[in-house]
Amino acid sequence: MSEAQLTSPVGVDAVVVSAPAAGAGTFWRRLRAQRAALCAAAVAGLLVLFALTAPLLILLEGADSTTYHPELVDSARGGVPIGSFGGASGSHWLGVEPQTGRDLFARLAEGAQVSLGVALGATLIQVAVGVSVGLAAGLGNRWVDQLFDRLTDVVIALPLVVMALAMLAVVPEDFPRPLLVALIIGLVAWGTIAKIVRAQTIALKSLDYVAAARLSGWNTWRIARRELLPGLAAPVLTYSALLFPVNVVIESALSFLGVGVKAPTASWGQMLAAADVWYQAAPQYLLLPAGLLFTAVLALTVLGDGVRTALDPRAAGRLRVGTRAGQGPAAPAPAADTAPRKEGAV
Amino acid sequence: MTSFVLRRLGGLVLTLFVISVLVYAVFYLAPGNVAQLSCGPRCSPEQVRQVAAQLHLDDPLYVRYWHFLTGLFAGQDYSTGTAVLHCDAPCLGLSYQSDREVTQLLLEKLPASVSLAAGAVVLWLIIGVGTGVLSAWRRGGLTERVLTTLTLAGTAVPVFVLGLVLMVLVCGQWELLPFPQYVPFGEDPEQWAWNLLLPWVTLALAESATFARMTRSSMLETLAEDHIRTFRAYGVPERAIVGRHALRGALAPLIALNANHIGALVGGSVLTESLFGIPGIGRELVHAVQVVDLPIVVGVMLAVGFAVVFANAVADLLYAVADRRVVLS
Amino acid sequence: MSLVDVRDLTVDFGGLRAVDALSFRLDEGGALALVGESGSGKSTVAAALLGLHHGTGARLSGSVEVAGVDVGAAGERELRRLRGGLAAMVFQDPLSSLDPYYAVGAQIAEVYRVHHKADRRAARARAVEVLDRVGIPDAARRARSRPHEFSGGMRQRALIAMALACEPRLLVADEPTTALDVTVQAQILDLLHQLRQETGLGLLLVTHDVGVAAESADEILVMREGRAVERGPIREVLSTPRETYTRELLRSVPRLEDARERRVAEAEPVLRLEGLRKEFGRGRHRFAAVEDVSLTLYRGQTLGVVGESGSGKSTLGRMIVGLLEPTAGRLEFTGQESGRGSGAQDGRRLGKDPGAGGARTRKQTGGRPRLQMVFQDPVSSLNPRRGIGESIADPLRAQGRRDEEGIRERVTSLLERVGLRADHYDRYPHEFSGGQRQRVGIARALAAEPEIIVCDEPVSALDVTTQAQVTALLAELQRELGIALVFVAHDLAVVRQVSDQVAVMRGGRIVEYGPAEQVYGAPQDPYTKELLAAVPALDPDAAAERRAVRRELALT
Amino acid sequence: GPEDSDAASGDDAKPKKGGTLRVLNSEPQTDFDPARLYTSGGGNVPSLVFRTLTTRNREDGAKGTEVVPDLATDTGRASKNATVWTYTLKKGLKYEDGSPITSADIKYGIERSFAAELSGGAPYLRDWLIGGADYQGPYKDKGKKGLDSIETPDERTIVFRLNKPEGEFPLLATQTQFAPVPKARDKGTKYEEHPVSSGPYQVVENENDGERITLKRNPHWSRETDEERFAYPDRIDVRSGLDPSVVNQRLSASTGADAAAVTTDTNLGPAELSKITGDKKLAARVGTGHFGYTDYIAFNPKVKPFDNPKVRQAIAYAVDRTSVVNAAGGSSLAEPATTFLPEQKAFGSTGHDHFPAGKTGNPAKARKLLAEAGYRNGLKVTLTHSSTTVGRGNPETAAALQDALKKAGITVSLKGLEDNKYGDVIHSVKDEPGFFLTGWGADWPSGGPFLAPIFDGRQIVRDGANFNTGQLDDPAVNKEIDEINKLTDLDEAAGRWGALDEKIGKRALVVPLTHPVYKRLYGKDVRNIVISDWTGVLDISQVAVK
Ligand SMILES: Nc1ncnc2c1ncn2[C@@H]1O[C@H](COP(=O)(O)OP(=O)(O)OP(=O)(O)O)[C@@H](O)[C@H]1O
Ligand SMILES: Nc1ncnc2c1ncn2[C@@H]1O[C@H](COP(=O)(O)OP(=O)(O)OP(=O)(O)O)[C@@H](O)[C@H]1O
Ligand SMILES: [Mg+2]
Ligand SMILES: [Mg+2]
Repeated sequence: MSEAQLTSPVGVDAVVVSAPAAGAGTFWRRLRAQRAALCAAAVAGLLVLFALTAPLLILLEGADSTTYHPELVDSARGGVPIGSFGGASGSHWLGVEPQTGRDLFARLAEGAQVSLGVALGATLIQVAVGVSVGLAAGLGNRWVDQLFDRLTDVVIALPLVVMALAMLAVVPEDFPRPLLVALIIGLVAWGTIAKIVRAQTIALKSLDYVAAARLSGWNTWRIARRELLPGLAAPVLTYSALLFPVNVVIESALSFLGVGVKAPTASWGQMLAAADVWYQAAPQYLLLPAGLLFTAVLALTVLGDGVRTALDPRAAGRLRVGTRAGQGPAAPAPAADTAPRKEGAV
Repeated sequence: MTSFVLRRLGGLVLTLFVISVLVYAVFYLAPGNVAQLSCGPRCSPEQVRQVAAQLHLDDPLYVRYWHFLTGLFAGQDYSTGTAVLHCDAPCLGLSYQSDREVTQLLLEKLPASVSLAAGAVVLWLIIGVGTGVLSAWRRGGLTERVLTTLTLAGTAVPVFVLGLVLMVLVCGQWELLPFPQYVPFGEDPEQWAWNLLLPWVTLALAESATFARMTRSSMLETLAEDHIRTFRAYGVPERAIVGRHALRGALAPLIALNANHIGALVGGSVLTESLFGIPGIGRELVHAVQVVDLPIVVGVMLAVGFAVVFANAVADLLYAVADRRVVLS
Repeated sequence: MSLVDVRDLTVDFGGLRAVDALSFRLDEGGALALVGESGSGKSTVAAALLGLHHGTGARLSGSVEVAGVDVGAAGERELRRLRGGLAAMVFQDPLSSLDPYYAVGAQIAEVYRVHHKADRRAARARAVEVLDRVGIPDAARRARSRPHEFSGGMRQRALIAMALACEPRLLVADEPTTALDVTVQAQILDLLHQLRQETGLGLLLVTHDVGVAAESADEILVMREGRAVERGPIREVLSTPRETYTRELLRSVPRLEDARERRVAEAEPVLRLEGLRKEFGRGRHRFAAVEDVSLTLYRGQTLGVVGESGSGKSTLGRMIVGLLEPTAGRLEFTGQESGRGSGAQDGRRLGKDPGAGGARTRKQTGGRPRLQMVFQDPVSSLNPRRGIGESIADPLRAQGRRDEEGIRERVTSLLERVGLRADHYDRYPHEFSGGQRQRVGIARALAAEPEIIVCDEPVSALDVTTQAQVTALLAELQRELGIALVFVAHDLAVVRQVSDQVAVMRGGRIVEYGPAEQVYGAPQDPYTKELLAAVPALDPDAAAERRAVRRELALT
Repeated sequence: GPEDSDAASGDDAKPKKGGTLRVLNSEPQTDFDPARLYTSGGGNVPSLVFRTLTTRNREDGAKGTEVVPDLATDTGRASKNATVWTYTLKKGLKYEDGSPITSADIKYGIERSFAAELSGGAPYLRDWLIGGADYQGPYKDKGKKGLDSIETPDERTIVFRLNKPEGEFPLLATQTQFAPVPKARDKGTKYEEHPVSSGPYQVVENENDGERITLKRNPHWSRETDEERFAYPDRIDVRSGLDPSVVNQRLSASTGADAAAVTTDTNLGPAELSKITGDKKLAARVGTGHFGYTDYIAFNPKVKPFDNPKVRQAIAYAVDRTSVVNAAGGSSLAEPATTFLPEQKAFGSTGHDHFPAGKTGNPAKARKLLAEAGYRNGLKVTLTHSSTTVGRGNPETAAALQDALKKAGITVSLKGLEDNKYGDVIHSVKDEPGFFLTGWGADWPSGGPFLAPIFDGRQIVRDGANFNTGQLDDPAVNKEIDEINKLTDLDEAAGRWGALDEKIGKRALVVPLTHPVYKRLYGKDVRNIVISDWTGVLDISQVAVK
C-alpha cells in the first residue's frame, strides 16, 4: 500500500480507478433506481425552486423581509408575536419574527437563497482549489508533490472557525458577505478534496491508457485534461455531492457564531442563532429555519449518497473480461463513505 | 520505521511553521487596536503607547515573529512590574490581555478540552461503530433503515441546536441531570463524568452519524470481499463472519477517519465548550480571536496543528499495525 | 450412489440465464472438469453445489444433490454442515480468498471448529497437520504467518489445506491455478492428483484451460452459455471431439508443439539493446528489476519474451518504448531512419520521472512515434470515458493533424483493418468484448505507423478462441507492414506460436536467448527446461509423462 | 449519581447567615486586580473583596444612587473650591491576614493603577490628580517618591490634591483603585491571582483566569466597621464562562445548588422574558433594575450631510422608537429615550423631547425638514453599526432604523463592522463615520461622567480613543461643565447637569434611542433582594441564601 493511500483521507482508496464508463445515461438510470435518492432529489429540487422563486413568492405573499411590524408583536412580553402560530395570517403566512415583526416567510425564502447559494459557491470553490492542488501534487515531481501535500496538511489542520473569524475581520466590509463566506469556506476547507484528487491522480496516471496517451505523443497538460480530469469527475462529483450539505451546516454555524452573513440579510443559520433562545416562547421561529436546514441537509445528503452509489463503479455489477476478471457471486458493494470533514462546522 | 518517524517529524515542524507564519500574517492585518483593547477603552494615547511598547506591538512584523521564535526555543523574560520572571522554552509568549504565560494557560485549559474530546471520541466510536455494524449486519431490513435515517438525522442537526435542546429537555424539563458544570477529573472523577455526560453526548451524536455511515459502508465492502466468501463456503456462521472478519477489515479506515476528525473536533468543541461552559481551549481561542490576543491564537493553532499531524501519524502507525501488509514509508 | 447429482439445474440472475438445464453426475472418488470460456456458467454451477446462491437473488430450479444432501431443500444448519464438512471449495485467487488480518493457521482452525467439536488447541494442531500435509515446509511456524507472508503457491496450498481440514468427500476447485505461474500451477495440480490418489476425494475442477483439465480429471464437461455442449471421458473428448464447438475450442488451444513458420531472409536490425538495467526503490529497498539485458530486434520479426511473474518482462517492455527510463544501458535505433534515433535520446533527458514523463514520445511530436505498445489489460488501456475512435486518433492528432475528415477516414480504415466496423468509431470501450478491445488497442498502436510494437501480454486476459484470433491478427499485420514485434507473455505455447526469437527471463536477467526452435527444441538452461516441463499437455498420457519429468527435475 | 437537589426550606422570614451563594456568569472575572477594574461603583464580586474609601449606598432604587462612606469615616471633606479632599480611615480596619489597613496602602493602590502593566481603569485619577498625567506608577518610579498629590500625614489620613475643582470626588472614590494594596504583598500582574482582601470575603481559589472563583469569609472583617455589606453566605462560588441562555436556563430551573444562585452579568433576553411573564412563580424571581445607560444615534457633523442640523433633526423626527424598543427587547427591557441623560433622579434628566417623534416616528415632519435642507427627493445615507449581535450598536436596532427612515424618504444602507473595527473607527477622530449607533454608560450616577466625555471639547482625543462623537467644542458648554464640577452639593449639580443636557440636546448631535431595563432571575433560595439604581442589578453583598 502506498503512502498516498496511507495519508489520504478515508474513502479515497475506495474510489476504484478502473471505473467503467458510467456515461450520463447509465448514471441517471442508476440514480433513478434508488427510491430514497429520488425522493431526496425531489425535496432538494423543491428547496432550490423555493430559493430561486423567493422574490416571486414573497411578492405573492405581499410582505417583505425587512419591514418592521411593531404592531404585530407584544412589546411588553419581550416582543413575542401576537396571535396563535406566531402571528400567522393571510398576509404573513408563517407568522412574524419576534421583536421585529418582520415577515418570517419572506425571511426564510431569502434565507434559502443565501444558505443554499453560499453552500453552493463554497462547494464550487472547494472543488476548483482542491482539484487544482490535488492534480498538481499528483502530477508534479517529488518536490512539487511534497510541497502541495504539506500545504494540504496545513490546511486540514487549520480550524475553519478560527480562520473565518480572523479573515472576516480582515476583509473590507463592503465586500459582499455571502460571497465572502463562500470564499472562506471554499478557501479553507479544500484539503480533503485535494487529497482525494491527488490519490486518484496518482492511481490514474499509472493506468495503461495514460501510458498509451503518452506514447501517442501528448504532453502532460494535455494528458491531464483529456485523460485524467474525466476520470476524476466521478470521485469529485461524489465527494462534492456529500460536501454540499456539510457546507450548508458550516454556513449556518458561522452565521450562528456571528461571523457569517450580516443583518439584515437573512440566512437560516443566522435565524437559528437569533432564534435559539425563543424555542419556548415562539417555537415556530426556531423550528422553521431548523426544519428547513434539517430537511435541506438530509435531502442533500441522501441525494449525495445516491449520486455516490450511481457513480460507484463497483455498483455496475461484474465487469467481465475473460476468465481472469472477478469471480464468484460477489454482490455489488457500495464504496466506502467519502466522509466530508465538517471542520468547524459543528 | 526510523525514516517514517523522521519524515513525520519533518512534516510536523514544517506544518507548524507554516501555520504560525500564516496566523501571524492574518492577525497582523486584523483590525483592532490591541494595545487599546488591552489598556481599556478610556486609556489615554500616552498610556496606549506605553502598553504597546510593553507588548512589543510597535515592532515590525518580522521582529515580532522573531521574538516569538526565540521565545519558543530559548524562552523569554518578562516583568510583572514587581519582579522579572522567566518563561521557559517552549514559551509561546504572554497573553496580551491577561499577562499570563500562554503555555501555562493552554496547559490549564487542556484537561477540560481533552476530557471533552476523549469522552466524545469514545462515545461516538461506540454509538457510531455500533450502529454501523448493526445496520451492515441487518442490511436491507427495517433495522437498517431506521438506523440509517437516525444517523442521517444526526448529521443534519447542527451541534448548537442539539446541545441546547438536550440541555433544556434533560436538565430543565425532566431534571434527569443537573445543569453541567465542569469539574476537573482530579477533583472528583464521578462528578467529572456526570457533568460531562451531556457535552459528550452532544458532540458524539453529531459525529457518530459520520462514523455510523462510514462503518456501515466499510463493513458492506468487506462483506463483499473474497475472503468472506471463503468463510461462507465453509459454513462459518454469519455472526462470526460479521463480528470477526468484516469488523476487523472495516477497522482500518475508521482509524484514519478518527485522525482526520481531530480538526473537526476542535470546531465542534468551540461550540460545545461555550454552550456548556467548559473551560477548554476551543472557547479560549474564540475569545482570543475576538480580542486579537495573538499569542494565544498562535498557541492554540499550533497545538491544534500538532494534534492533527500527530494524530495522523499515530493513525498511520496503527493502520500499519492493524494491517501488516502496509509498509510505512 | 453418486457423490454429486445435478439434474436440470437452471440459474437465473435477473434476466440473465447463467446456467440452463444442466445435468451431470460425479461418482465417489471421481474427477470431473468443467471447461468452457468465460461467462459460460462454470463458477455458477460450482457455487450451486454448495448452495452459495442462497439469499443472493439468484433463481434456481432443478435439483442438486451433494453427498446425499438435497442442496435446494436444505436448511441453514444442513447447508452449513455440507459446506466444508461434506464438500469444500477452493477458490481462484488465493490472496483475496484468505482473511488478511488473521494467521493462516487460525483461519483453518476456525473452519475446523465449525465442523468439529474441538478446542482451540486441537484445532490449531489440526491446522498444522493439514498445512504439513499439503507441503508447507515448517508448518508449525508458518501456520502463524499471515496470508501476505505466503507466496501465491503457498496460499493456494493453504486454501487446499483448509479444504482438507474437515475431511470432505468432495473438493470443488474453481480455477485453482489461474492466478499462478506455470511452474507453481504444475505443483498445485500435482498436489491435487496426489491427494486424490491418497484420500479418494471426489474432485470437481472448474477451469477454462483444457490443458489443466487434461492433467487432472477423468471426465470432462464442456460448457457454453450455460449449457452442456459435450461430456465424456477426458481421453475420448480430447482425441475425438463430437461437437463442432469442442473441436474449435481444442483447435484454438496453443500447443507447445506448434511452431511458427520460419522467416526466410535474415532481416535488418531496427533496435539494439545493450546492457539495459532498471532499478527500483531507494536506499535499502533498492533492487534491479531488469539487469544487463542485451537484445536485437529485427524488422518484420517477432521477439518473444517469456518468464514468470515478476521476472521483469513488463519493465523491459516499458523501457523499450520509453515509458520507463533505464538506469543504465543503451537503446540504439539502427533502421534506415536512424537519423531520428536521437529523438529517443532527447526524450530520455526529459523523461526523468517514470510516472509523469514518457517524454520520449513527447519529443517525437512533429515526427511520428516509432514505438508503440499494446497492453495486457484491455480494460485499463482504454479510457472508459472516451469514444474508441478518439483514442485511436490520438497519435494522429498529436502529430499535429487537424483535418477531421482525414483523421476519421484513417481511423475507420484502421478499424476495418483490425476486423472491427467503421460504425464502431463512436462507441465506448465498455460496449466491446475483451477481444474487440484488444483489437482497438492494436489499431491505436498502428495509427502511429510505428516501426516497433511492444505487446505486453496482449492475449493473457482473453479466452483461448479470442486469443487465437488476436495472435493471428498480429501475425498478419506484421507480415503486411513489416513491423518488429516484441511479444511479452508467460504462456510458453503462445510465445512459440508467434516468435522468431525467444528470450527467457528470470529475476530480471535473460537466461536463454535464441531462435525459437532452438530454445524450445533443445533448451540449455535448467530453468527453461523446468518451464517447459510445467506446461500442461492436452493429452492425459503426455501429462503423466511430464509429471514424471517434473518429479525428476525436482529431485535433481 | 447526579447531585441530589436538596429541597429549599420554605422559611421566608429573616435572612440568615450561612450557606453558599452561587454566582453564574457568562463573562469570567479575567481582571481581579483593583488597579485594572473598571466597574461602576466597584462592581459586584470585587466589592466583596475590596473595600474602598467610599462606596455606593446598598439600598433599593433611587436611594441606591447615593454615595456613602466605606473605609473612610465620611464621604470626604473638600476644601472650599473642591480641589483638596481629605479622608480619615475608620479604626480597626484589617486585611484578611489581620494586618492593619493604612492610608499609605490606599495611596499605593492608587499609584499602581498608573502602571502600564496594570492599565484598564477609568481615566479620572490621571486627569484630576496633580501630576497624574505624567506619573507612570511605582514600578517605573525610580525615586520611589510616589505621587506628591496624594499625602498620607498619618496612618489614618489621606489627602488628595486635584488640579481643578471636582465636586464629585466622593463618587470617584467608590472605584476599586481606592482599595488598599499592601505594598509588601504586591506581585504586579500576578497580584490578581490572590488579591489581599479588605472586604468580607477572601479568595480561596481563582482558577482559569477568573472563570472559577471561590470566596470564603474573611475572619478579620467585621460588620462593625462596614455598614454596607451584610455578607450572609459563608461562601461564594463563582462559575463563569457559561452561555447566557444557559445561565438563565439554570436560574429558572433553580435546582440543586442553583437554587442559591444569582448572576451578576446576565440579563434576561426578550425570549426568556416572554416565557417568564407567563409563569407567575418564575416572574416572582425576577429582579428589575435601572442602570444609567443610553443607546443613541451619534452624528459626526464633519461628515456631509450631517453637517446640516436639519438633516440631523429630520432623522430625529423619523425615528420609530417602538420598533427600536422592540429591537432592544421590548418595552420590558428598554424604555424609549428622548434625553441623553438617563432618567434616574441622580442624573438630573429633565425629560425634555426636542424633536417629538411620537411613538412610531413622525416621517411627515422629517420629510419637511429634509426638503428645507434641500433633499426634496430623499436622501441616501450609511448607518454604521457593530455586527456583534449583543451590546451597543447591534444590527437589530440598525435594521429597525433603516426601516423607519425609509418612511421619511431616507434610504439607509447598513454598514455592520466587526466589533474591533467598529470600536476603532467610531472612536477615531479621523475615521469617525457620519451616522452611527453607539451607547454610553455611567461611571457613577451623575451627569458628570455622562456629559463631559461626550460633549466637553477639551476631551476630544485626536490620536487615541475619542468619545466626543459630535466633536463639539463649545466654550459655553465647556465653561458650564467646569462650573458644575465645582459644586459639592450633588443634588444641585444634578439639576445643572439636567439643564445642560437639555441645552445641548437642541443641537441634535445625538438622537437618544433607549434606556435599558435590567431584568435578572435569581434562584429560589435567594433572599434579601436589593437592586439599586446605581448598578441596576441585584447586590450580592446583601443577599442571603437561607
Ligand atoms: N451474482 C451475479 N449476478 C449477476 N450475474 C451473474 C452473477 N454471477 C454470475 N453472473 C453472470 O452469469 C454468467 C455466468 O457466470 P460464471 O461466473 O458462472 O461464468 P464462468 O464460466 O465461471 O466464467 P469465468 O471463466 O470468467 O469465471 C455470466 O454472464 C455472469 O456475468
Ligand atoms: N514502478 C515500480 N516500482 C517498484 N518496483 C517495480 C515497479 N515496476 C515493477 N517493479 C518490480 O519489478 C519487478 C519486475 O516487474 P515486471 O512488472 O517487469 O514483471 P513481469 O515479468 O512483467 O511480471 P508479470 O508477469 O507479473 O507482469 C517486480 O518485482 C516488480 O514488483
Ligand atoms: Mg468462473
Ligand atoms: Mg508484466
